[in-house]
Order: sequence, then structure tokens, then C-alpha cells
Amino acid sequence: MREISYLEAVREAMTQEMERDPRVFLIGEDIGEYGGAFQVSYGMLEEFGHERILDTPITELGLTGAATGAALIGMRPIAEIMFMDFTTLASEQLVNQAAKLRYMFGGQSTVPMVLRTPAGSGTGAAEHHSQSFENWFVHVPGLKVAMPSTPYDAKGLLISSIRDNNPVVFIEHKLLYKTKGEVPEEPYEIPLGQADIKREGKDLTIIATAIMVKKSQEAAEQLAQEGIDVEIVDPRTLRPLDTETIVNSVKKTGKVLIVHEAVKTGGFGGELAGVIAESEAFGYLEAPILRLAGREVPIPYNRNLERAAVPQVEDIIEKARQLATLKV
Amino acid sequence: MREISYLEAVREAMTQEMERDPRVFLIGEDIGEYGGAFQVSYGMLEEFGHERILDTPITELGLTGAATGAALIGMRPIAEIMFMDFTTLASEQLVNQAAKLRYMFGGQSTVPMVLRTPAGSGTGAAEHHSQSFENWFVHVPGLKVAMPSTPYDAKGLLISSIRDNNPVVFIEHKLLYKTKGEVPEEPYEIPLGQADIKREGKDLTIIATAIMVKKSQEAAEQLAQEGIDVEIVDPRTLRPLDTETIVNSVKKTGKVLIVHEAVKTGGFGGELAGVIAESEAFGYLEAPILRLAGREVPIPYNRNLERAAVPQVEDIIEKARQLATLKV
Amino acid sequence: MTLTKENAEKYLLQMYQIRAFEEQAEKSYMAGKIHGTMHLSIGQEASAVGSISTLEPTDYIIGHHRGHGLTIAKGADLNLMMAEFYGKANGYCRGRGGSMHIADIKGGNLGANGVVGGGLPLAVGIGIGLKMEAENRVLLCFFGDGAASTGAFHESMILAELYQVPVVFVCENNQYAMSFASRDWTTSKKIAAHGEVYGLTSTATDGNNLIEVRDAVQMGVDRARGGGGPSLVVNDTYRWRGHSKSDRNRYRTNEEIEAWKKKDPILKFRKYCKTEKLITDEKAEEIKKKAYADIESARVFAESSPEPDVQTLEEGVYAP
Amino acid sequence: MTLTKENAEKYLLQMYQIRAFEEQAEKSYMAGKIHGTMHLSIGQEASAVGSISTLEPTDYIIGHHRGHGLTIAKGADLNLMMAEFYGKANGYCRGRGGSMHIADIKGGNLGANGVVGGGLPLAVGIGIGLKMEAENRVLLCFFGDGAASTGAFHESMILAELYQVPVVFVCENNQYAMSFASRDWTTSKKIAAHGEVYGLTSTATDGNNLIEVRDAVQMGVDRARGGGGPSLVVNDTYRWRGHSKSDRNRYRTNEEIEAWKKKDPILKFRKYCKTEKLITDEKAEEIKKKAYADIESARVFAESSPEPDVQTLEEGVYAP
Ligand SMILES: Cc1ncc(C[n+]2csc(CCOP(=O)(O)OP(=O)(O)O)c2C)c(N)n1
Ligand SMILES: Cc1ncc(C[n+]2csc(CCOP(=O)(O)OP(=O)(O)O)c2C)c(N)n1
Ligand SMILES: [Mg+2]
Ligand SMILES: [Mg+2]
Repeated sequence: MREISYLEAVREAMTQEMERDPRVFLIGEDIGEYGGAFQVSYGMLEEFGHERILDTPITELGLTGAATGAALIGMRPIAEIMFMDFTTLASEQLVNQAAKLRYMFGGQSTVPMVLRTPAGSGTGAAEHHSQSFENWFVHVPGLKVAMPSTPYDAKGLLISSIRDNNPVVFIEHKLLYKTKGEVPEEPYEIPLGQADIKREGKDLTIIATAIMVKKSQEAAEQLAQEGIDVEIVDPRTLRPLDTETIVNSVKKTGKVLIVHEAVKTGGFGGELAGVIAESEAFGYLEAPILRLAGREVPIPYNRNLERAAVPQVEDIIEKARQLATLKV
Repeated sequence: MREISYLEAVREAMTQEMERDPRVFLIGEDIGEYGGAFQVSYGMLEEFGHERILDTPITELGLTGAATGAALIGMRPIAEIMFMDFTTLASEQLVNQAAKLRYMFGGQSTVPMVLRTPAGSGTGAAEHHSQSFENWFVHVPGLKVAMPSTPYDAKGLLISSIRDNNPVVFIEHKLLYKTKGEVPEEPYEIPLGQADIKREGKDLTIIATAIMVKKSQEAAEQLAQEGIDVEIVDPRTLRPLDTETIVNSVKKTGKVLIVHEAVKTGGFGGELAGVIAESEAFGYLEAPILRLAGREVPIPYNRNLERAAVPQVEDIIEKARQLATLKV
Repeated sequence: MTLTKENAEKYLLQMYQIRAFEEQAEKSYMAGKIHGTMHLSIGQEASAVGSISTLEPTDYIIGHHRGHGLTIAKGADLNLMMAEFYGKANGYCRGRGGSMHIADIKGGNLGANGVVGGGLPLAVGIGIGLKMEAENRVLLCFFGDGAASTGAFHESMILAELYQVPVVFVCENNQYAMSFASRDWTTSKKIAAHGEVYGLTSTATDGNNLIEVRDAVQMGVDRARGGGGPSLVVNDTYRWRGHSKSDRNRYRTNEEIEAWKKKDPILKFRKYCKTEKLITDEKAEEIKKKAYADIESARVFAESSPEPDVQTLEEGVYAP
Repeated sequence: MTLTKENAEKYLLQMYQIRAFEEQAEKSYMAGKIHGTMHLSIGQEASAVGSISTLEPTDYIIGHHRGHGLTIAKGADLNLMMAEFYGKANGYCRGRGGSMHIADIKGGNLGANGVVGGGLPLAVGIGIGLKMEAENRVLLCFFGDGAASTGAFHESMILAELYQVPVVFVCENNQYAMSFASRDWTTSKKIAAHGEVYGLTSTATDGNNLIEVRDAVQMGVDRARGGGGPSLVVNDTYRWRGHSKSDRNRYRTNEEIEAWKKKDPILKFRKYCKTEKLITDEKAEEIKKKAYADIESARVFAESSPEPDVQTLEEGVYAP
């Protein structure tokens, strides 16, 4: 099958949905001529024009609210926040408005919108351009949260997100933008709330998100040579969460390592640990539930410090090895 | 000893620290003549005047940034965000600036400030005035997060927070404001990062925060009559977390129920579950780690719905009973 | 624009309904029948009715926390509205929203908002949507003087002008944001001056004069409908009651309150209608009576309505 | 204010140091020695130097993402600055901040900021602190035209005026926020007009004319120091380079860039100094040479400096 990049997959999903549905439009900073800070919407202005590619000044709160308002009367906007760090400026409209309008109004309305934003470190952009806040939005009923790790998932999840009648926070990882993979040309949906087993294995389960899926896959190859057979579960959607797939995998392997890039404390790994520790998988656990996640620091600038601040393949290998030998 | 209310304890802490240290000042909406939406700073304008009680227009981002900036050059501001729901508007300055300035500048500066805000439901104020976002800020290195459950803790933790050289998010619970308890008149500190065992017990551990401590205490009385002896651990500070006290309690009882008001998914309970499940306490667990927390809804207006949206004494009793009988 | 007799009666009825609704709300609260807080707009009725009188039924409004008046002026069913205020299952929002979040989407009321300034960015997007659907509808977006100090206001004005949305922004300047006096930093004229710099045609009115309000908003509505983009109207008015139930009125004097009560928008309108021979005193009293009776039956309706079933708690968080 | 020969030479040196620093930065980046992005202010040197020339050493500045020029004008040690740009252990921020976050707290530079508009609310608070400490210090707060569209700008202007803080807000209007042209919605005059409505004395300058910039900012500084509160100066200027390394300059023409290059602030200042007989051509060339030599030794210093030890990663998150 044809291979395209993660970035192209995102762009293709948006383009195809805009061709299909005139209510879909883009709004964000520098998404027109500039093509977006990461060139995700490059070329779309030519096809869709200024009526449907709305370039904004620097107004994270305003543009997120504008997307929400348009959705409230039936449009299907896709807002882009240039870096996830700046969702801090947008969160009032996302959390208090988009997520709640339907419930607060007793179900009278829907808010079908997507807020796309790139997260993650690794580009040397330092403290204000490298954060991962997915668990903030997982914590908000009314929102859905998707976080693809491959081009295939990116396209299918984004199409589902655009077609979903609820606000979806769609988190892309900067370092995945250029990764390539097989992606069908025609539009397709991956249901929100369906995890994917990225690798089958029997010794231990790694639950990983976004770029940590890729790193875990690399780690797994090496661990396989050491005789450790890793199963990798990628939730793909963090809210709603496919608890079943996760629980089944842990029941099968009896051991689980959770890996994400966001800071460990207060992160999504805690939620996963909680879900597992309260589930029937608990009785199958042969070792403590381990978490490997971002260190307790803002992301620093220096390349080596930056690298040390988030899990790397070698860290995953080491932790998995440790887990493989652990016993209750 | 003298009994005062939680609200008075907060006010006394601020007053005593302002008397002691001229660098301490208050900034927030309607904190002057109005006395604050909950009357926490009532009367302080008379004592300290407009130079140190800065009433602001509605500018959550601006006033939080103003507190941060003042702290950056050596003042010790206490900012009030009228409802925790509106920290969504302030989080850029809190998370990207206050929390990071020190690290980002390589340790050149300090940001000694407190951001006080009331969280929680139960006042019939509905979706936009009832939320609990503590885990958002627990997720941010550079911040500390305190969440007192009694007047005694409120005063001691607030004094420590004001004297701390780092930004502290100080979360008060609206329904606790009128609760009373013994509080020494002189200033005292409760170290940030020190949990408190609110009740000793041997059958199971309840880890609860803020108003859930009080509800858990009520539940424990009743459970005691049924022969279930509950230990209640109140972390008091969520970041830094007193892992040791928690782990020791779980090792002792072998069973743990986590109770908080914030929405369950993505909440601090996950973090606690994660901490326990990865610790040496794991091997002592005789049952799954249970979490009881806010339901997956925005807080609704109607009194009964509102009540049903967060854990009540009877829910805690039921869950604890269930846990007491559970076996791996 | 000249005022027909029919319209004059309608406006007077609506203003009285607002007043009666809020007086009832206050009573119900005092009687312990209501859990929570509320924000009364008594004294501001002309701003709500005058502004919304310019709309077609298919047009939209979006409101703010002090929104009872707006909701009534947009033609809400008083029973469903009172039921919502009481948190009942058959209220507009099934009891989930209450006073601060009443919406009537079918009726073109896109809802009140608990976040000051929260509706402003939404209004920009609604305006974008209205342009896209090209059915020539317009939106009135209401906000307070306090909201004018929020970052949301600034960003929304810039975006509204950039996209030339068919929106009239109506600032109900009741002189205070809670205890914060607008005189300290911004007057109606200043808010309008900001609007001008953003590029919006901006007018400050005597917000207690329904005719003046209506004329100013009508210009904005015509401009919006004609594709001329957004505008701003600032209605200078006053709330007679405290900010909410927690208010002790420490920040203002009784004299000030009394002085404003003398500028009662309802009496002002009655006087005008009498002079213009549109409504006699007898007719006005009749209208008033009807308004209070309407509210009384809404109260009865609300009080006899069922509580929501707690089993339904999780309904409506997500759309299918 | 008249310009002494000594100051003229100092300003020219600083402008050349800025230009040289950024040219070097670009070269180091191109050579793959730098990880990350950067924002160059080549073409805007007069705004930085002219503004900051008005300060006493004990005064403060707070900057923005395009902050190299500001840092140099505030008197940073070029070695420590270049080391920080290279992410080295002995850089100003121990390699943690990099290009976008250079601060020199002891030198009164309270830091660059990665969040557009992020420094504005901080400036209000610094101003509050300066009033409380009552040592008569003032702050210059720099931000771009793009930052003027943020809610942070609006809230900060309102608070600054309310508390009468000793701050001069300096908007470096380089005509674009990334690709967003300020001509579409706000010009320097419009930004200044906003300032006036907030109550700040506001001036728009030819930001490539150091003397004009200095005079305008000096008025603000004098006012602030004299207890007269905040003011706003908007320097009209242009960045010659792309926004950052991801920029492909699709949104502007080469003609426009070339036209602005003709208004080079350094050459403009040299011409002025020659006419005024302050600096001869020979002296100017000498100064230029020194500037480039300073930067060259900073480069050598930076490149031979040690990398931070990854064991120190967690140092400095919390203060003791
Ligand atoms: C963002 C935000 N901050 C604070 C509040 C608390 N609050 C509710 S209403 C209000 C005053 C609003 O003033 P204004 O906009 O003038 O409307 P008014 O109440 O005068 O009608 C405040 C501060 C809020 N609801 N939202
Ligand atoms: C809040 C926020 N939104 C978006 C960005 C991405 N960004 C970085 S610089 C920039 C343009 C800033 O324009 P301006 O303020 O005019 O400064 P200039 O870059 O022109 O010097 C943008 C959009 C950011 N850093 N912060
Ligand atoms: Mg008001
Ligand atoms: Mg610019």
C-alpha cells in the first residue's frame, strides 16, 4: 500500500472531510499561506480559500471559542492550537464551554468540533513549546481525546473525530510528523475508544501513547532478542478509553509497564494504573504496575537535557527488563 | 483550644503573614470592600489598605501574571481566583510562567507566590462554579499544590505556602469554609509534603482529600460500628506528595480506597493508585485498589443531581464495605 | 423607527414579565425553594427588551450570567424557564443548568453563561457560522461592563472585525462588575471608544430608554444583515439588586441606588407611551397585571413539576 | 535629548553587536551546531538599543521571544549569552533556556518569553513590586504587534493603568506576527490608539530611527520614574529574516523586504552621527569591527564551553 507521512495523513483527513462536508472548516494561527507552523495545512488555502481556512491573529482563547460557537450552530470546525503549551490560553473555552454546553443546556445542542494541537519535546524548542497536557483534557467529561501514533491511526482517528458530534482534542506528536506508514487513499474511520495492539507478546504488556509507541516497538525488538516477549497496547483514544483491551492484555501477560512522555506525576499513566489496579486484571498481576514517563522538570533547551527529560528506547528496555524479572 | 472556622483560619494566616512581612500582599477580584466572593478577606482592606489589598477587574490571566511578576522581583503575593473553574483562564501564567521561570532561567530567580482558589460543588452554582482541577496543577513541575481539609491544616499549610519560595496552588473547599476546629492563635507551619493520618485503623486505608476527609471520617464512624476499622490518610499536600505515609498505611492495612471529589477519570486518584501500585505496598495489597470520585459529568444545578455527581458519606460506606470483604 | 401600539404593548409586557420573574425568583430563593445563587437584572429591563425587539424570530442571541431578562425578551416559555430556575426535570435544561445557564436553542437563545466574557468568543464563531450558512441571520451578543475588561473581549472584537461577522455586541453597563465600579476605569463612552479602535461602529446609549436602545441596536442589526459586519452598543444602566445573593452592597451607597431607581426603565417607557398615546395608564396596569399573573402561573407550574431522576445524571454529556 | 559622542559610539557598538550576534546565530544554526529554533531581530536594532538606552543600570527590562537584541542592549555578557544560545552549562540559564528564554536577572533583564504576550501580565506585577519597593526603578516591557492581539495585552493595559505602575510598554511592531500581517487589522497608530483609550500616553515612532525611539521611550521612563504611571511606545520596524527557521516567507514579497532593508536602522544612525559629527566613517568601521570581533570571541567561548551534566537535570525546578 501507499506510504505517506503522519503529517500528510492528517492533512489528507482534513482535506477529504472538507471536500465531503461543506460545514467543515479550519481556524488557527498561520494555517493559510504559512501552512501552519509544522506545514500541516500547507496547500489547503489554495484548494479551499479564505472562507474555509481562517487565519487568525494570536488569539488562542478567541479562536477556540470561535470554533466552539460555530459548532454550536451546526458547523464542524477544526481549530489548530500551534503548540499544546498554548492550550493553557484556550482551556476556558475548551473546558468550560465546548465540553459543557451540551450537558448544561440539557442536551439541546451539540458541539461537533476538533481541536488539533501538536505536543511533545525533541525539537529543542524548550520550556514553552514542548509540553504534553493530554491528561488535563482526559479529566474533562464532555471532551474526547485522541492521540495517534502512526500515519494510519492519524488519518482514521481524525476522520472519526471530525465526524463525531462532540468536541475532540486531537493530539499530534511533533516528532511523528515525518514518520511514514501505509495509509489507504480513501477515507476511513477508526472508532474513538478502540485501542490497538501494536505488537503481540506474552511476557509483559507495555501500554504506550503517541511517540512512546514507536519507541516501545524499538525496545521490544531488542527485548525479543533477550527472550522477553512484549505486548504493546496503544490506547489511541484516551477518552473514552478501551479498558477491555487493556485489561485483557494485562490478564494475559500478568505484567504491565506504562510509558508516556508527559510528566509522570498527575499524568495519564496514573489513570491507566488506576484502571488496571481496580479491574479484574488486578488478580492476575505478577508484579507491581510500573510507570515510565516524563521527569519532574519543565522541558529544557539543551539537547542532552531535553533527551534525558523524557523516556528513551534504552530507558524502556531497562525498565521492561527490570519488570520481566520482578515477582510479587 | 480556641475554635475558629476554616474560612477564618485562612484569613488569619493571611493577616498574620501580612503583619509579619511587608512583601506579602493580596490581589484578586472583589477582595476589598466586598471581602471576596466567600468573604475570606473580609475586613482586611481596613487593616492593610489599597496598597496591599489589590482589587482587580475581571482579569484572571492578568492578575495571576501580576502576582507572578511581583514575585519574580521579590514580593510575596497571594492571588485569589474567585472560583477554581476560572483557573482555566489563568493557567498560562501559572503553568508556563510561575512554574517555569526559575528552571527556565537556570535557577537565577524565585517565584514565591500563592494562588488561592475555592474548588468543589455543593452550593448549587452549577457547571461553571463547581469544579476541582487539582490534578492539573499536580501535573506541573515547579508548582506545589496544597489542599487542606480542616481549619488547623488550612492555617498551617497557608502559612507554609506563603513562606515557601515557590508558587503554591492553595485549594480551598467551599463547603469547608464554615466548618470549625481548633486552631492555635499564633502562627505555625505545616510542612508542605507531610500527610496526616486523620484516623488510625487496621482494616483498610482511605486516602481522601479536602471535603472527602470529613465525609470519610463520618463514614468511618459508621463503619466502626459494623466492625470495619478504617485508617484515613489525608495527603494535605498533593505535590510534593508524602508517599511514605501512604505506602506505610497501605502496607499496614493491605487495602486501600481512594476518595476525591474531582472527576474520577484523569484525576489525582489515578496518581495515588499509580504510586501505590508501583511501590513496595503492592506486595501487601489484599484487594484491588478502589477509587471513588466524581462522576463523569459536569456538575449539574439541581440539588439532587449535584449531590449524586460527587461521593457522599453513604457511597464511601458502601465502597468501603465492599472493599472490606474483597479478596484477591 | 416608529413604534406601533402592538409593539409598545408587547415591550411593556415583556419588561413587566422580567421584573415579575425576578421578583418571584427572589421570593422563591428567600423562601428556601431554590438552591444556589442568581443574578437579577431588575432595573435593566429596557436594555434586554429594547435590544432584542430588533430581531426576527429566526435570529439568535447569546447571553450572560444575568440573563433572565434576555431570555424572556427572546420569547422563552415562562413555564419552562421558571421550571429550569427551580431545577426541575421539564425545565429548559432538564434542571442541569439553572438560573445561570438557561438556553432555548430552538427559540434562538444560545444560552446564558457562568463565565464572565465566556459568550464573547462563542459569538464570533456563531457569526462565522451564520456567514457560512448564508441565511442572513444575525446574532446579538450580550455582556457586562465587567466582561469588557477580560482578554476574551479584546480577542473577540479583533476576530469579529477581521471576519466581519453579523453580530451586534451589546454591553449592558450596569456600572459595576460585582463590587468593581466601572467608573474607576471604564465608562460606557470608554467601552465604545475601544470598539471604535477595533473598527466597530460603536454607540453608547441611555440604556434605561427602550427607544434609544432599540434604535441603536437596530442600526447594528441592519448593518450586520446587510453584510456590513459587527458593531457595538453600550447600554448605560443599573442593577437595583445586589450582584448576587452573597452581596452586601458595601461598595455603593443607598443614595446612588435610589437615584437610579428614579430612572426606572419601565416607568420611563410608560411615560413615553402615554405621551405618544400608545398605551393608557389603564392599559398599562392591565399589562402589568397580566405579566405578574403569567409569572404566578409559571411559579405554580415550576413548583408542581417533577425533580429530575438521579438515574439520568449521566445523560447528555455526550451526543450520539 | 542631546547625544554625547560616548553614547553615540556605545549605541552603534550595541547595534552592531546585535547584528553580528544574530548573523553568527544563523551561521551556527546552519552549521548544525544549534538544536532548536530561534527568532532573529536583524533590522530591528534601533528599537532595542534606542529604548533601553534610556534606562539606569538598576532598571529592568522584560522581553519576548525575539529577544537577543534586548539582551545585548541591556548589557549582557556576550560570552554567557552565546553560551546559552549554544545550550552550554555556563550559559545564563545553564543551557536550560536557550535562545527564547535568555535572562540576566542580576543585570536587570527579567527574561525572554516563549509565549506571545506572556511577559505583559508579568510586567504589571513587576511594576506593582517596583512601586512597593519604592526605589524609583522602572521597567521596560517589550512585546510584538502580534502580542497586541492577545487577551493578555488588554488585561495588562487595564491593570497597568489601574495601579499606575512605573512601566513603559514598548511594542516592536515589525509588521508581522509570523505570517499575519499587522496591516490587516492593526497598525502602529492603531495600537497606540488602543493605548490612549486605556489611558496610557501612547506614541508611535519610526522604530528604525534610534533617536526618535529614544526620545519617545525617555518620555515614558521619565513619567514612570516621576510617579506618572505607565505609557506605551510603538516602534514601527521590520524583521529582515524569516519569523523563525520554519519560515518560507510565502506571505511577503522580496520587494517589500528589499524596501525595508533600505531603511537599515544601523546605516540610518551612522548617517545621523556623521552629519552631527559624532562618529566618523573610520570610527564607525572600527566599532563595527570590534562588534564582530566580540561576537567571534563569544562564539569561541561558547563552543569551547562544557555541555550541562545530565545528572543536573532536576536542579533548579524548586527553590529551597
Ligand atoms: C471569568 C470570571 N471571573 C469571575 C467571575 C465571578 N463573577 C460573576 S459575575 C461577575 C461580575 C460581572 O460583571 P459584569 O460583566 O459587569 O456583569 P454584571 O454582573 O454587572 O451584570 C463576576 C466577577 C465569573 N463568573 N467569571
Ligand atoms: C500564545 C502564543 N501563540 C502562538 C505562538 C507562536 N508564535 C511565536 S512568535 C509568533 C508571532 C509573534 O508575533 P509578534 O508578537 O508580532 O512578534 P514577532 O515574532 O513579530 O517579533 C507566534 C504566533 C506563541 N509563541 N505563543
Ligand atoms: Mg456590570
Ligand atoms: Mg511582529
